[in-house]
Amino acid sequence: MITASGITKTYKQRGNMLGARAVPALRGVDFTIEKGGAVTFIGESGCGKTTLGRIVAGLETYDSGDIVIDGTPMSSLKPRHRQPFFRRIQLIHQDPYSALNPTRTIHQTLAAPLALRAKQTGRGKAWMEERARELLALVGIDPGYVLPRYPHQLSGGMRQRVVIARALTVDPEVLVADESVSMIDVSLRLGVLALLKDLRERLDVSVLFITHDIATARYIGGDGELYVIYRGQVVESGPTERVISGPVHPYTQSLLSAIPVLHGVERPGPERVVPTEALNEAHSDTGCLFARRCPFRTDRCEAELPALVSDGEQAHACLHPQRRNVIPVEAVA
Amino acid sequence: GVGGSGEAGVYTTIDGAKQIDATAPINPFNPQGNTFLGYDAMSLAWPKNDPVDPNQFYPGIAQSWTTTPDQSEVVVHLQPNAKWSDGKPVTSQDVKTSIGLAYTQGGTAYAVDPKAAGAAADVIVVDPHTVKVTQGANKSNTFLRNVLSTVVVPAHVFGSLLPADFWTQLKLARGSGPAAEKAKASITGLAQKVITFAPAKDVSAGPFVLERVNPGEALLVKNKHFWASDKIAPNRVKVLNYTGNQQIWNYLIAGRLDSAPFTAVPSGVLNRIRQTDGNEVVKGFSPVAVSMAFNQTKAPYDNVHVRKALAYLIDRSQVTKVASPEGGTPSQTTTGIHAESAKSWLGDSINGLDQYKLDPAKAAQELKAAGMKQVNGKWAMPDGSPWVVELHVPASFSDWVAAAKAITSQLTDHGIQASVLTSADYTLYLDELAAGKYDIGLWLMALGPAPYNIYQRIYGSANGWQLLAGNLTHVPPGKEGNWMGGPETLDGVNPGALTNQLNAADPARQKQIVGTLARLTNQNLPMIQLYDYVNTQFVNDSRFTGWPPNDSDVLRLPAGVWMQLGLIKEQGTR
Amino acid sequence: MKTVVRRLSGHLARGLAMIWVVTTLSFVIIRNIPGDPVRGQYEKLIEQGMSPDAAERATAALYGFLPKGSLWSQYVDYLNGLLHGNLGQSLSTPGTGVATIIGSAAKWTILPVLGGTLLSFLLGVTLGVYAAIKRSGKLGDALAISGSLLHGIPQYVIGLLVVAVFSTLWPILPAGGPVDIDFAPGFNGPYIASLIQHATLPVLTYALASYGGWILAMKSSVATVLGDDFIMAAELRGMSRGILFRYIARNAILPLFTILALSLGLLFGGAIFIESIFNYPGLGLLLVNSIGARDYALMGGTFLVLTVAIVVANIAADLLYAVIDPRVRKGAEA
Amino acid sequence: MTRTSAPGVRVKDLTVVYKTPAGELPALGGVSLSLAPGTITGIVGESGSGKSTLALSLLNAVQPPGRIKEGSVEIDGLGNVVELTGEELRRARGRQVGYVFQAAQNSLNPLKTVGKQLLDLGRSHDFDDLPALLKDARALLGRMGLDGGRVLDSYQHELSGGMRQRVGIMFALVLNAHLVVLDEPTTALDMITQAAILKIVRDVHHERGLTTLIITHDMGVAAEVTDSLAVMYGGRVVEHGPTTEVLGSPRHPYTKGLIRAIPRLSGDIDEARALPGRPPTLGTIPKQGCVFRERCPMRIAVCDTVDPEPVTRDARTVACHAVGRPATPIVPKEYV
Amino acid sequence: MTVTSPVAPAPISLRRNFWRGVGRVLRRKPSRMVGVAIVVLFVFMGIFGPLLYPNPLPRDDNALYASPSWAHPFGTDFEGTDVLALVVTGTRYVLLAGLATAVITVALGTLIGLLAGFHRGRWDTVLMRLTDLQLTIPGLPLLLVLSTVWKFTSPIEMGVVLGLLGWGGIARAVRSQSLSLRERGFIEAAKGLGLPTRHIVVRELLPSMAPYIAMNMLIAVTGAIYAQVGLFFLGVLPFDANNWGVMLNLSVFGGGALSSTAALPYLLAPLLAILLLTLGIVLVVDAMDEIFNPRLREE
Ligand SMILES: Nc1ncnc2c1ncn2[C@@H]1O[C@H](COP(=O)(O)OP(=O)(O)OP(=O)(O)O)[C@@H](O)[C@H]1O
Ligand SMILES: Nc1ncnc2c1ncn2[C@@H]1O[C@H](COP(=O)(O)OP(=O)(O)OP(=O)(O)O)[C@@H](O)[C@H]1O
Ligand SMILES: [Mg+2]
Ligand SMILES: [Mg+2]
Repeated sequence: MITASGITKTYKQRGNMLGARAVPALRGVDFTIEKGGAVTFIGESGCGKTTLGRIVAGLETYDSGDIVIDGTPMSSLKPRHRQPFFRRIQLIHQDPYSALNPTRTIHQTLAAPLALRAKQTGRGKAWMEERARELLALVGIDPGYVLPRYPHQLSGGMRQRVVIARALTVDPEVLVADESVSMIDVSLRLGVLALLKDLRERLDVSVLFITHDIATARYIGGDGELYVIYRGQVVESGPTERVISGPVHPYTQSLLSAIPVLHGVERPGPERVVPTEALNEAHSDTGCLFARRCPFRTDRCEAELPALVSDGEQAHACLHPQRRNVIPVEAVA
Repeated sequence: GVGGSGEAGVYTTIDGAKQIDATAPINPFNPQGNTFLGYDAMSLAWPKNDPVDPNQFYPGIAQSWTTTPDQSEVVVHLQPNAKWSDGKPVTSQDVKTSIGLAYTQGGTAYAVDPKAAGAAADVIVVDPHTVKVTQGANKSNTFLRNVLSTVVVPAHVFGSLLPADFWTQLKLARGSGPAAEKAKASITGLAQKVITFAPAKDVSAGPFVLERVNPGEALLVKNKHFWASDKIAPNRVKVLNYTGNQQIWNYLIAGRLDSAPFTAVPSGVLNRIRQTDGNEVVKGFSPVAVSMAFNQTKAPYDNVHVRKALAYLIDRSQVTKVASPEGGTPSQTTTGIHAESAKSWLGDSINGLDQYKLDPAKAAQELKAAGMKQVNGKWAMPDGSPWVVELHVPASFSDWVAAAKAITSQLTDHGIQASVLTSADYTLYLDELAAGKYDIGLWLMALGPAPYNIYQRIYGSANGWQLLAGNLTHVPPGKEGNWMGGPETLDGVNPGALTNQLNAADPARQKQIVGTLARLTNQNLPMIQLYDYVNTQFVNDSRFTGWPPNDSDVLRLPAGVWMQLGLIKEQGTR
Repeated sequence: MKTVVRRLSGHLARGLAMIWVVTTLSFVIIRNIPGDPVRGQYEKLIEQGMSPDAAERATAALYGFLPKGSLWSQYVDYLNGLLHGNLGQSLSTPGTGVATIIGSAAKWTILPVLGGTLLSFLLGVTLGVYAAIKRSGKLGDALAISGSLLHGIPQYVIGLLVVAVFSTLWPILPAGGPVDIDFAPGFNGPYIASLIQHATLPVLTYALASYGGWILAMKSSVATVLGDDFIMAAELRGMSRGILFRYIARNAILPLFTILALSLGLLFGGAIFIESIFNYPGLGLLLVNSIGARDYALMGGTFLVLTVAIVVANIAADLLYAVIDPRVRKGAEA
Repeated sequence: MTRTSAPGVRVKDLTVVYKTPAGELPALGGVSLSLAPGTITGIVGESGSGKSTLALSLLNAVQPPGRIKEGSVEIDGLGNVVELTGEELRRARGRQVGYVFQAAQNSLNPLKTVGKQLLDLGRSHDFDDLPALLKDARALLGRMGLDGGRVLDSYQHELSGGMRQRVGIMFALVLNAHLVVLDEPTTALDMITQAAILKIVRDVHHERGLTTLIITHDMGVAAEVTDSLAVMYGGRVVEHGPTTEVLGSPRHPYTKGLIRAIPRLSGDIDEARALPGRPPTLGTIPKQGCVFRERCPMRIAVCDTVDPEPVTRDARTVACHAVGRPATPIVPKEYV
Repeated sequence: MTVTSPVAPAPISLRRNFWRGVGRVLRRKPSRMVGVAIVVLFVFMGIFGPLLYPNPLPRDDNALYASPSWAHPFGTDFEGTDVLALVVTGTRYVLLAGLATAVITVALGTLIGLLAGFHRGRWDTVLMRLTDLQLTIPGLPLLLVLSTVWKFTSPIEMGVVLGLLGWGGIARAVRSQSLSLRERGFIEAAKGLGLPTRHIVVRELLPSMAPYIAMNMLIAVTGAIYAQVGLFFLGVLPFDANNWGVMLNLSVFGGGALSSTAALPYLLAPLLAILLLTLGIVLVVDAMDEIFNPRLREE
């Protein structure tokens, strides 16, 4: 079980002698993933989703807050002792094209972490080879075909499966999937999503899912938690289905309203919310972060930073919370 | 003619002694100074470079001179009509000032130390056109030569460099005690001021006066105040920069040069130069030879048999052919003297010396005598360790490099491993040579015509003999620049002492000493004389005529002196 | 403008530090070169026929020009001098300041280096565009290969060939010296004509030696720009050929300006070969001569100037970039 | 020559080939498609299915190593674009056909302000009244919710992704083109911006009376804005018809599979099914027979040898042997 | 889907594929084959050249600076030695020094660039300042100064010094490459999997930079050859009769090759050797990118 509390991260953009520009990417994020559970983060581009994923996977440092992995707070360990903990959390990159080394065959790519694993557990080469095949079979590709090939010889879907297989070599407990299907051909996307879903069930790994696309979030983590993140802050969270069908925060509502409608199959939600202007990093940091774009803002919103309040299941950070029905509904044929 | 400068009355030549640096001062005391001897810089007289008698001169600022037989007194009579280019007459005062300036630079005749050989005792202005210089107690037969080679500068330009009490200071300095030391210091302290002095413009007593200097070229125009300006054919002289032989070759091929100083030329290039309209080659005596000098502190070169063996193995004519086919003649044998002078100094006795003709059998004998061994057809050291003859040369002297390569090839043919090692530049070469780092190095010798100069090269400071305040001492090998490391006596004779006597000896005694030294050198081979230089010069008939003939004694003098002597005439029709 | 000033100040500080380190390094190396300048001068006089003791005395005065004191105190003196803009006194031309000598030599390096580089830049850039646009054609291929080949050939090889052709085989141009002495220096026709005449071959050599590099750089730069989406977009908007060409050329040439500035800086140090071959009295030849004469101050000074040239070129390159590229110029101000 | 009404477009048997080391391979294999005047047509298809190639063909702008091998593209008022060359072709671009580039994010010259590029465009098309052009551009940008004056004074890097995309649309429309082609106009944008851009596309389309072709791989985007929808696969248009009908009752097995593979926000999540196999690339498109047969659940014997002809029925075109026929499907291998 | 069959011998077939791929890449353009042929020729001369001629090389006292003939295609030198023989036997030194330089330049440049790019932070700052310094030092002038101190007796020594003066450019480029590569997913993934840094650098980073490094290596070889030949030409390096630069020097300054035609073949032979070698390397460099990129290689 992994708990993150109060994670903040500010990037210092390289400046010159007279100082650097600070970009707050995360402003205190808390969440918990249970074993076998699913947590989804959605938000606009630049909201800090990737940053969060990388922090959780131990690939990025954070400024304050703490991550507790199986009861061990990472802040209590020296950085080099954290690695074994973070290894249990594997990141699946968004881009399967860059996530595999183009100069190495799939066999080589899988062999390296397996060799490490074999060394740690005192197993031999035969085990490694067998395990590679086993894992590839597990993610649904033909090992005989894939192993001797280079990444460029594989389709996007296959590549993403290889990436997942590689993550599985170290028997992770959590997979962090950052936009893991956005670069894959439409017809293959669902296959990979189904695989992740399947792995959750079969291997009992938890999935931290990061996406733009709420529908895929629902597909994988329909039974999990959904966090809506805006400019580094969680503005709404709760059980996925519940947030989708009853969003309270205007930002969540905007996100859901923006989902294209499959005319002919669906019709638009009745209460669509459209932000008054585009996202602008330079917007003021005082008051509600969404205030400038919020169609429902009041003067209070510009002055007061709303805290995340929970009704036990669903939490939101809005001064004027109101449930709205925004998602498209099935058209009656 | 292709590329000839063509302009009437312009004489183009090259100063082979230095690079022309536009930023340097117009000052003959500056090593890089922009004055040109024979053109705008004048000495009292011009040495004829006679192979035996160094005391023959052509007149310069001095119209004539007299000297006592022991050279204790030299009286110089200046050209009565000599004028500076600004119209002021050249007077004895100018000569005296020039001598005073020479003292600050430490000239041989003008050494502050009265005990130094051939130092002047007094400078007396007899009348505006007569100066008398007397020699001190430690007499040398070089005195006349040194006095007459004084470069005369205008007192009204350079005079201010000497403090008013200069001559009293000089007197003081020649005494002893703390006052003398102080005075000495104040005189030598003037050296830098004199060297760095930069007159605004040239004031010349010569046939030309400097008009301007560009980077790499200097232009001189005729000095209408020159006493014999009617004899001077060219209106202007262009002195081109000298940065390398190759540059002179190109100028010559282009027919640009009216005369060029001594230049080493490969045969192919010589043929090209000859094809250019008007180009002629003039050859004369050049009192310089090349040798390979041994460091006798290093085994096996401490053994005379080894040195002799090498001499028997080197085919000097082949070496000369490879290295300097046009600018050198193979040395007849090693005497220390250039072949031309040797004729006069040694006469037929040279034939009695060992000629070191190519003789592998004799060489093998000598090597055996030295205890060297032959291992697998290769000569090795007596203890059987390998022997590699390492010949050092400065990389920038391509004829030396070629000579060294030819020698190593020959040695290799005879079973002696040999290689050529080069130093990046001449300065480094000299430094390392003097530090005793080389076994064998190529070395200039026979630097005549004065017999003392010739043998001082071999039995002088490089070989341990040092002359300090008139006293000759010998320092052990490896110390204070004694890199040759030869023994202090050869066959019971101290060659350094003998050499030193040459300066004071009369001609008959000189001949005797030279004979002895030549024999000692021939027998002991502190170096192997390889080839004697030939002064190969070039002239061009298209614009001027009247060139000195082959073997003329003026060939070693700058063309400006030829003009002063009235040799050079303008070509009648172009 | 503010950005430029801000960048400049940072660069200056770093540049000065670099210069100091290189100066120190070169000081240490130069003072440890074996070889005695006075002995060199002595031997030169001997060869000219001066008698040994006369030569010895004549050179004795030169000892006064050698730097004195421990290496450390010499170093302190040297730095102190530098801070006061004093590069010291030359030993081979005693009495002349190093700054004067370097100043007069620098003129002769700047002229052909600048001329040659700009010429080759213009030529290379023009042909590079052509090579990139016609990259599948025969001529484009030929241009590219000739570019790589010329780029690969060392300067001195080109210099030697140029001399062989234009002043040996077909002697139409002078191959030595910077100017004829016949003409009084100044802004007069004949002098300038002579100047140009003498500079032609060195300039040609610089141009030939660097032209290949420009072709290649421009070709690959154009190829990159051609692959940029905005070119295709402009084409699909029906932009006229002229404008399209300008879009390509201007964007492609931008990164080359940086290289241009940098290579100018480096060329000063690389002038040695060409100046030796053409006997051109610039910084390269000066350095060679000062090494030969073991003129410590002159060596150090020349080295310093060459280093400064590189540092300045680096700064110039960066500022140039900041001035012409709006992404840098405006981006940093926002 | 400038039209003031929406043109129709008829693409016939268009074959475009790319030269590869393996020879010339067809990226479009005889595509026929017509765009009714005044409609928004969407083309959806996976990566490599030939969408961009088709879009570029409308301007006869297929880039080497590609070339249009055969077929024609008739545009009302322009004639057969495939036969246009040189100046004629250049003038048609921009003036009559506006193109919003696939990567409109980077479709501006980074060294020039938007305004200067606009002036370049005006000069290229011999506009005499440049101030009027600027005014039009400002108005268009204003219509899209931007401060026109400021945008014209900006460099590309000073604009956000959404703003750049709007500028791209402005460039496509400012010369008064009535046929507009948008290649993946929202791919790199986030959802909220995407929704805004799509709304603009739709609104401007209606206001200016355009014929619009919008290319996307996102079924949702197409569904949101288009009137009619063409589905491409392996260089063929496999299905074409009114959007609501194609989505509501897809006929081609590929279209069906695609729609079923989209997870929904409402309803039973487990209804979504992945499509087995993988889309072909240029090198793996079958030389003969149906390009989709390897992945097709309705594959029949004839699929292996005969490329199905598009058949049009009730305004819907489908290219499938199995549609409307009883079939004995061959079960495809799972994956690979 | 059970898998029981033993694993295919993947690595072996891979290696074979690599060479087959290289062959394919070379065959794609005839010019590349020419380049390879030239380079192979020079390598052959470098290895076997000295064995083809007697040692010492024969001289003909009667044929100094002989004109080209069948016996002496490029004439003879000042000593009557065949110029072609000098060029052939001199190849070894030139290539060795070039190779030594290239190895050091590339090794040092890559190492420093990798360290700086991979570790970032303080390491990066220090190493980059060092690199700046190296790039600020005027190289050729320094070499001139150094050559008075240093007797470059072996090609390796030559290579070491040239290498020490030339790694900066590569270091800077490798750094920026590794900075961009380390952002790539596969490096992050390797880190996340806990693979050791050595593995990441050697197995993941380096191969991706291989074409780049190989190209730089070849370019460094040519650069080093020019630099050393140039220094020999200036005459500041030790003498060696069959060194190309010494040949240039002696032909120009000793033989007057630029002033008359007699020594011209002596000048042209080493010049042609340099040109030919350059051509060969240029043509081979053209193929590097495709050789190391599996995608381009296999196509
Ligand atoms: N290495 C970095 N240096 C500086 N700023 C960064 C860095 N990485 C991210 N940022 C900034 O941090 C913020 C959050 O970035 P992040 O990549 O986490 O967003 P995201 O939600 O993943 O966006 P997207 O949906 O586009 O992937 C952004 O404003 C981004 O510009
Ligand atoms: N320059 C080219 N050289 C070779 N093949 C090309 C080239 N451009 C495109 N192709 C091939 O043509 C086919 C169609 O490409 P096209 O760009 O039209 O596809 P697309 O549907 O637009 O894909 P995407 O969604 O990735 O933009 C693809 O298989 C592609 O590989
Ligand atoms: Mg992200
Ligand atoms: Mg596309």
